[in-house]
Amino acid sequence: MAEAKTRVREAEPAVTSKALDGARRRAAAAGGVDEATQRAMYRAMLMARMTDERCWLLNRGGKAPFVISCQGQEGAQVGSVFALDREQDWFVPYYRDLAVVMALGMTPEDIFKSVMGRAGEPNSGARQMPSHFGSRKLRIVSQGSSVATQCLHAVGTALASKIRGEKAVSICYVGEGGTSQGDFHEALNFASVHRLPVIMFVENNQYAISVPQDLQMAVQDVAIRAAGYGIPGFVVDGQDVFEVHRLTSDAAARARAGEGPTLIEAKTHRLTSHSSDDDQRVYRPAEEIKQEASEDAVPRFRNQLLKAGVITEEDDKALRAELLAEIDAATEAAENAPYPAPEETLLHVYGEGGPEPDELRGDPRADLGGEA
Amino acid sequence: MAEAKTRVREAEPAVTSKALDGARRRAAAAGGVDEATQRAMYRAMLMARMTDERCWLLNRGGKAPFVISCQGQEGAQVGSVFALDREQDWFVPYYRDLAVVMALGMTPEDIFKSVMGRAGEPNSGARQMPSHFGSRKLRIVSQGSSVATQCLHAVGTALASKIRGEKAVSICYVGEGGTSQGDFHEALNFASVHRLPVIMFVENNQYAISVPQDLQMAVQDVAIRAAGYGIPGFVVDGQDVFEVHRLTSDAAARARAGEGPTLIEAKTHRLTSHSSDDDQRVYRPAEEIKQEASEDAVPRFRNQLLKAGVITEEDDKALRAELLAEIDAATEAAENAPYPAPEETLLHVYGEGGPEPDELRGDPRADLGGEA
Amino acid sequence: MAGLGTHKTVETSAGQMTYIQAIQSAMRDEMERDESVILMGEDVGAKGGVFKATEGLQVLYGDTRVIDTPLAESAIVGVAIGAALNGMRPIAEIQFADFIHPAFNQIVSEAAKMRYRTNGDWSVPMVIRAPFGGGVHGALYHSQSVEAFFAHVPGLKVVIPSTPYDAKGLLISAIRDPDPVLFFEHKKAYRLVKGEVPEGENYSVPIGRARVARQGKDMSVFAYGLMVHYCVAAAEQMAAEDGYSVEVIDLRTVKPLDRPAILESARKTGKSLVVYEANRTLGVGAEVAAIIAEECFEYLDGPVVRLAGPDVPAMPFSPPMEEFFLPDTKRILSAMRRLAAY
Amino acid sequence: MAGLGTHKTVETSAGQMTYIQAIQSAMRDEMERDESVILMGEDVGAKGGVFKATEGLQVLYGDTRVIDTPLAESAIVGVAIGAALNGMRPIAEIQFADFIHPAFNQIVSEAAKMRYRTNGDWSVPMVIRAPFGGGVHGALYHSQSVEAFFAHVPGLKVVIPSTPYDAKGLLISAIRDPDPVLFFEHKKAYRLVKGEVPEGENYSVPIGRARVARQGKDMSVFAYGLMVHYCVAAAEQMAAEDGYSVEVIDLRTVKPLDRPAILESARKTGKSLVVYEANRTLGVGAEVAAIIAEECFEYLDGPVVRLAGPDVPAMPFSPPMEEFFLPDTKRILSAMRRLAAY
Ligand SMILES: Cc1ncc(C[n+]2csc(CCOP(=O)(O)OP(=O)(O)O)c2C)c(N)n1
Ligand SMILES: Cc1ncc(C[n+]2csc(CCOP(=O)(O)OP(=O)(O)O)c2C)c(N)n1
Ligand SMILES: [Mg+2]
Ligand SMILES: [Mg+2]
Repeated sequence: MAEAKTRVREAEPAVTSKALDGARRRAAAAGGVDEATQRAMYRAMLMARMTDERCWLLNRGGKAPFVISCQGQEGAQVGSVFALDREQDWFVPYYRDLAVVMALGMTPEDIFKSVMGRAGEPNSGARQMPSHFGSRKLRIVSQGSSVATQCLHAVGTALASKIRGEKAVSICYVGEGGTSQGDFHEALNFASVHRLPVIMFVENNQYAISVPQDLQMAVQDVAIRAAGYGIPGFVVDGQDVFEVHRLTSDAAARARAGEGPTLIEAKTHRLTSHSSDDDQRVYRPAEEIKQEASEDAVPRFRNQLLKAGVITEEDDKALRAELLAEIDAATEAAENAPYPAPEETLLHVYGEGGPEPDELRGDPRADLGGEA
Repeated sequence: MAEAKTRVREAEPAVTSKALDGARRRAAAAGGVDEATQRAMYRAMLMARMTDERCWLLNRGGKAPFVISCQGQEGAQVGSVFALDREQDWFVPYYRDLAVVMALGMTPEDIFKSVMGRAGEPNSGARQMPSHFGSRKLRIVSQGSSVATQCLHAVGTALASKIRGEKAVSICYVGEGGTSQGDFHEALNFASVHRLPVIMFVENNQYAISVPQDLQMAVQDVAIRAAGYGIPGFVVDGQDVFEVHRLTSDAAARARAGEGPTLIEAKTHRLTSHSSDDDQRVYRPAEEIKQEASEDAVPRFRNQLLKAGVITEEDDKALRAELLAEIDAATEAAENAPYPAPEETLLHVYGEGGPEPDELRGDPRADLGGEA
Repeated sequence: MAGLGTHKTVETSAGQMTYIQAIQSAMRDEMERDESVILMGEDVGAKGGVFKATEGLQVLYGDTRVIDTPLAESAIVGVAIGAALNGMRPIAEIQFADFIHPAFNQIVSEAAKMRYRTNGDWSVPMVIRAPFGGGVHGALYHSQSVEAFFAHVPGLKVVIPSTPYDAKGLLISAIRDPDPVLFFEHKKAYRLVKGEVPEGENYSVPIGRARVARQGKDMSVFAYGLMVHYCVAAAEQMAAEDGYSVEVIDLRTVKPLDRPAILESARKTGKSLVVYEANRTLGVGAEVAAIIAEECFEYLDGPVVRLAGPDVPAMPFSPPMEEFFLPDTKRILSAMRRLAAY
Repeated sequence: MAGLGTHKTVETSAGQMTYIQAIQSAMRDEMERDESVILMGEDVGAKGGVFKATEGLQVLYGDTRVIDTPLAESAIVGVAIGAALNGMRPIAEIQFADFIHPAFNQIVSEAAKMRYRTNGDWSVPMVIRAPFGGGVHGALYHSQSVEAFFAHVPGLKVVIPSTPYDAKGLLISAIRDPDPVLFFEHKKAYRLVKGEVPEGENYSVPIGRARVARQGKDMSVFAYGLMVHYCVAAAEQMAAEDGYSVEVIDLRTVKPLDRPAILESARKTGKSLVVYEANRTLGVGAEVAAIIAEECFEYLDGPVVRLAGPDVPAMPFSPPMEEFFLPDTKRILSAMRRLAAY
């Protein structure tokens, strides 16, 4: 009775985008990304990269206790954001997604205030660690630190959109380490049962802090799991901005057409240590680190645009100078910004109708006389 | 660049075993199940069924507040247990698995004591609801009520076996509803990364209480998820005892050979309401209920053995009489068994070195004078 | 769990409802009033919930607003959080409070902290309903009282009504609240407890306010959920047999506690007993006792006494052990008498 | 989180260890002694843990006994439970206590209840280690104190050492304990706190016993973890400047609490202050205060006072807010003085 059951086999090993550089300009054109948008994408990538680099300087200078980086993943981040509609879509990034939030409108000053814990930092009022993004205005759903919880929030935002008959799409970003969490599975399952307009975008940089992919999962491509939910899954070279853009656009179109979720896995590189508290040389081969640095998406995209004539060397130089000036000014503004007042600690625990801030103090309440 | 990425597609829709009754005897023979074992399997199925039926009588008679049933799933349960080695393997059943635990040695008296909350009940000392099985002696890992937690325990037992270089296999049973829990995903992922000797055996009866499969998952076969973990997955007709046996034997052989986990999905029927607290007529079409009853694994297996000459009508009658006598005697013994003493409530919270039972009381501790 | 799932319709006189009818009525009223209210959980649709609390709602509001979810509590809560962020007011049903633990991270790390971690930019208006408590042969995993875990968590509100009137009024407030509210319903009260509920009238009961369930002057007893009824019964007996006047405070909200009400009663009577069926150690009663010990010292005429469930994992199945676990009127009365005699 | 991850080796004099060295030393000794001891968690292998607590252990004992797990806390605990059922003694590391919540169900529903629900047939000898506490710019999710959740759960033990000596001795006891033990390590103490640890000597410190960290007679202060050091410092200052004698009790185990030790000290001094950095409401200090209120009434010369973290979700990142949250020597001293003057 061998014919009486089906062995579910691993799908073909996924092939990542490989150097077809000559074709890429055409693909871009086919993707319908106009030149102005291409320049905007490059600007966003570069701004994120330069802002990120400044954060490390601040860290080394003792001004920022903690930095976690987007470096190496800007291509995947910007390629996907630009495929979506910032007027109506929902963005659910994780800590790695500096280029996502900057593409959506976060500024260097916002970021520097955040790494230095200054008042006016838009994500959390300087309560969260840096890179825990969130902004209602920018349609960025707030993240805590607990890995992969956001997958369910993204699905929930999509459920609400669907209930109200809106055309909005929700995109959720998560690392490949995050896919091991139960919430990742529960999110894909819920979304697929209800055919919700959500894109699960995995940034697979092959490491979760020090844990390499082969200790994280027994498959080459996490995108293969899409089949287990009856949804389409794709693997894409995360350094290939236009290909990421095209796949994300397609996924968004399907979602808006009521065809449900898509799982996209972008193969990316983590060019820095996990964070400023980590030293990846302890657990990664030097050769691999070097190799990945040579495939950096930012210069690659730059060269692509140069080759295609979308920008010139002068444009690039001018852009860098402009960004540097902005970053310098932002650094200074952030350094001069005050800290929040200590008593702000007691605010925003509850909304209206909740206890008064003063009732939340941890101090003795007994009427002891004397000074508190 | 369409060729540059792979769309991970749903595997072929899984084909369940279909009526190839003529071939079945040969398959049985091929599976190498000898006649004595076939009779033992039938006995276990019938004992579970008759014991289960008695539990419902006790429930209707007001003697058992809660019953949850194996009826309809005995074939899958017994077929799988007999493929394993009860001297060394690890069994991690859930509440539906009366036939699993009876095949392993639980007796009708054990079960009746359990449904009536009597002392000496082996699973929990009458602390748990009925059907929350567990017995160190029988190598049955204890279950609580929280659905799917056991998946991780099964993986843990397999990890320990592997660390010590033992050849034991762990089998975990879970309903298709349970596969929606994060723990199911985390268990398969952990087991596959470490190639652990574990069989995940899903009893898909198409309902989780009232929730039908299409609101539980967007795929036809949960076994398709195996591919997402790089492990083999199979769908089998749960009414086909020998086919279940064969697939489970193969999975166990792979596990013992160091080839890691297998996911088996047995399509089964839930012939009763979810439990004695449920009425499935509220949410299931009458036609479906009737249809499934007509495919009941117990008479089907009986007929199969009759046809093959493994048992005769007289054997069957004698077996039923014998079991009925045992069940009657067990019912009486259980009804006459005492309840545990109230103060036993305080025992077995901690092992050696923990607080004394008396320290765990909820009563006032102030020295108030007077009688407590 | 005799009668946990298959229930007859309960007869009530005009203006009267059972506790569970009050809960269902609150949900219906709010779903009728506000389209953004949705309901999600296991078996809440066609089956109407394992206790029938949501019976009929899917017929009224469709399966886009009354959603049978997959069997995954973290998803139920996590998806509800996302929906709340996007304008909905979800009611997430957890089938039994005992099964809220898989969602613990979503509740504690996410829902509770969302407003705070965004400096007020985002908020999560949602209700998590779950039946809790024992006395129905539900054994270890269908009897638990889990409120203390959540009462420790800033950002959450935890409501536990004891009467149909409060059940409806508080659930309405919970649904309209701007923050996540855990709403625990005592499953033994569902059909046991009946009471007046104004019909057709739109009323609500404020979260965070205790209620004097019985006025008294010689001793204060603090309780919530089913225990309130046992405490009132014991207090009546004390009054009748001992001529001793016990005040029973129904806390109603255990997070945030109604500190002024606790202080007022404890100071007035000078003797305090706290009764709860959760595990004694670090149950909500520990906080009540600690508040009294810290803020009523000069008024106390005796120790602050607790009567609670024992520190064993949960209520066993076998009737003698279940009874041993659960505080009842007799044991409450005995504790009252001993404290009175102090 | 300056210095959370990349640390220099700390210089200690002979016989001295840092708190984290003591923890590492306990694991090494026990893994050496007992083959069934295994270690599992995120980044515990090649990286040696984000704090370096497990540094070198994978080199010594191989990757079958020191396992880098997938990023899934429920799996870490659930698999460890299964391994414990099958004869191992797993040490499961949760990278930060803040991330223990995804494993809440496995800890509370499974590990804690296994012995009880099987009438003693099965048991789960395992340790769950996790760094907790604030003061390192870890912000909302790398600073939490989560012990109260688990101290409410029968079947669990919860240990929180404050000194290197106790850290080693208690961790050894935890690994040998027949029941699940949560072992919380104060992350600010890791390199800040140094002390004598007998070298090469096999010793252990019993679980469930408090320690008199400083003898005194006029007031009792109860604390655990880093707060013990602040309390002792404040007590020294009280002695020096006010001539007032404060006893500091290091609880060491918060579940089960050492009730006799608490009662003895509280009765002796008549004045009790409980200090903890967790959220005030229903923190472990609530139970300590409730015990004293119930069982020491006749000995009390003043209210039982608590000084704790505020009831806000967690410690913010920005330095002024982090400071505002965390009790320190100055605020402890002020509370002591006010209670002394009462
Ligand atoms: C629930 C939880 N567990 C552990 C951590 C600690 N932690 C922070 S980031 C990280 C690795 C994440 O890896 P991945 O998801 O691959 O994202 P990447 O950092 O590589 O982009 C870990 C373990 C956490 N933040 N949350
Ligand atoms: C975590 C958890 N959530 C909810 C429940 C309530 N419950 C008990 S059985 C069940 C359905 C299980 O369905 P399935 O896994 O398909 O097993 P079946 O009963 O169909 O064999 C539910 C929802 C539970 N026991 N545990
Ligand atoms: Mg990664
Ligand atoms: Mg099922």
